[in-house]
Amino acid sequence: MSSDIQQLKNVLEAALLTSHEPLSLDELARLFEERMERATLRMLLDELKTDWNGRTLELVQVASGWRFQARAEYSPFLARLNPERQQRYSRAVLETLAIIAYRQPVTRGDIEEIRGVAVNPNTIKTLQERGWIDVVGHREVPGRPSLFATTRTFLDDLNLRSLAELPPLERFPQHEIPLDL
Amino acid sequence: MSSDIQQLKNVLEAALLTSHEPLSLDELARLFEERMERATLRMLLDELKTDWNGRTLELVQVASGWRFQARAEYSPFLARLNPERQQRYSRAVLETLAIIAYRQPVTRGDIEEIRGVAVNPNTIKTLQERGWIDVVGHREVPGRPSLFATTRTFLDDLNLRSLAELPPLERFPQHEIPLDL
Amino acid sequence: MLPAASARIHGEPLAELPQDLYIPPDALEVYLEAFEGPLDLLLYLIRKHNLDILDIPMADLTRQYMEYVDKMRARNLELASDYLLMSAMLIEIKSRMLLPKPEEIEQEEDPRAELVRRLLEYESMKLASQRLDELPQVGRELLVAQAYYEHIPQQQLPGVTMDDLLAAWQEVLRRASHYVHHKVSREELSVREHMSMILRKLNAEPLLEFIALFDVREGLPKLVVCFLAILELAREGLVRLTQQAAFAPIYVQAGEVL
Repeated sequence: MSSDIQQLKNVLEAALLTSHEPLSLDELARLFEERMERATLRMLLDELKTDWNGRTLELVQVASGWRFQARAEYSPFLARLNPERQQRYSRAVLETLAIIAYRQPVTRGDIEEIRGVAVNPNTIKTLQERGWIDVVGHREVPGRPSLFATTRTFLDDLNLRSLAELPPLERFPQHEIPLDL
Repeated sequence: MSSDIQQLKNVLEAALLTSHEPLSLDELARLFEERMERATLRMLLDELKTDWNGRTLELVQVASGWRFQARAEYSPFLARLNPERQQRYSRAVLETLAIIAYRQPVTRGDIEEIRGVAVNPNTIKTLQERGWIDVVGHREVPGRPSLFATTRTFLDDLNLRSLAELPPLERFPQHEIPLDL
Repeated sequence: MLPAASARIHGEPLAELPQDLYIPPDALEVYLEAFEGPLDLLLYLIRKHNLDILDIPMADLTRQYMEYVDKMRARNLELASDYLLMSAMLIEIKSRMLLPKPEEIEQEEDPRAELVRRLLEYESMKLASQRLDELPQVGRELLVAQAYYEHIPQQQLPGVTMDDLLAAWQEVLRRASHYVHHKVSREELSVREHMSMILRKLNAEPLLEFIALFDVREGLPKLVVCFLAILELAREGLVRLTQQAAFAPIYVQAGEVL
């Protein structure tokens, strides 16, 4: 019996270690021919997570499922492999992303209203191509502008399970900020 | 000292598990700030390989470097995650099958007459290899053409007990209009 | 927060904004690019001069902002219309604050309220964007497992449903107009099925006694169908029925003698 459990965990481990997308419980259930209860899967995943405690990777749960990722302490080493990976987005892209993340669903007009400048179409395109935002509907006003929202991929890529895990909004207390120019 | 070796192996493991492409010795050497002899790396990789003996993945050396890969025994499970897209038969195959099912026993000539086009021998072969049609006799005319009919397997695969359960043609739309409206 | 970026004046890297509003002419364009828009510039001015965002001295702020905008215009820099729009807004707020307030409408909202609201909202989003950027990101700080596995495709044969079959048959009939009148009934399908079955039997045994093709246990409807099948086979020339003499056994034989 216990060897059966080990076998089930091995299959889950093999699948999670070889998948570059997080795997949902439904997807993981598909690995097995026999019917697999979600509760059983969760139990196995918890055990697997414990098995990997203190090792190089950790099993984490993000918005669209479970995945193995390298522990933070290895990031500096792994960063040396692909230095070009360290690209950062421009402020325009980041601010647009923040507005969509915290104020969704929003139209381009909403974003322009908050930022006080016209939104460059490339900014939206960059975020769409990254798979971080998509159109979830249209506001029923003249022109039917698209309503943008963040995607599961956005949460996955930022290691979040839900929007509630986003850093809370803050405001600079008066006079306290040294302007870090 | 031995904990240092463990740390070096951990970095290699983290890099190899998170890389989709095989990593060469030169690439692996880049992970470390200090200079790393190729012989040392090879020794560490050999140890790592041994550490993973009997586990879900194996560390293998391929042409362009080293990579972790799932043991062959897990492939059938992993294949279920990404099933091939369900293929469909071509129109020619479907029509030929329909003609054989509804008009059996028929010769290739009969099928050609009904479809108005020549029957590709591969079409017949596809259906024969699938076990859905077979030759039940020959028409006693010059050339003694084969007479094709559908098989039990065909009925089984379509979950039918007999041909009479095939949709009869009375189910044409014009007959579906309820007259008592 | 300004990107230290590639701002250079006379080849010297530009580390920070000037202490006052004097902007070296060569650097103007760089500064313009450094701000994300008029709100960003206003926030900069407010923070730079330690102004209380909730009690903005409009005269000062407007003056500083206009100086900045004037410098940009003097340099004929392409000035985004957003900056001019903000100028208009600032001047309007300032002038409304200068107007003497009649006692009875003291309840009137502070003309700066809308500006303050927008500044706070923008600032909050600007901060949020920095926090987002600090989160570890997949592909940047976060590396996910993606070991290799050999994908062995499981051969999956195409499936066919009854509807596929019916659709294909209808398509055949639609094209072959001389068959359009032809409808296949369940009974006819049963007959066709029996025709194939009889041919299969004859395949195994070329000569069969007529009565051997009937199984009385199958019931009358089946027997009728079987009989019709034999007649149809004979009509289509697929079997030959023979009888040596009256009342002698009838034999069924594959094919017809031409």
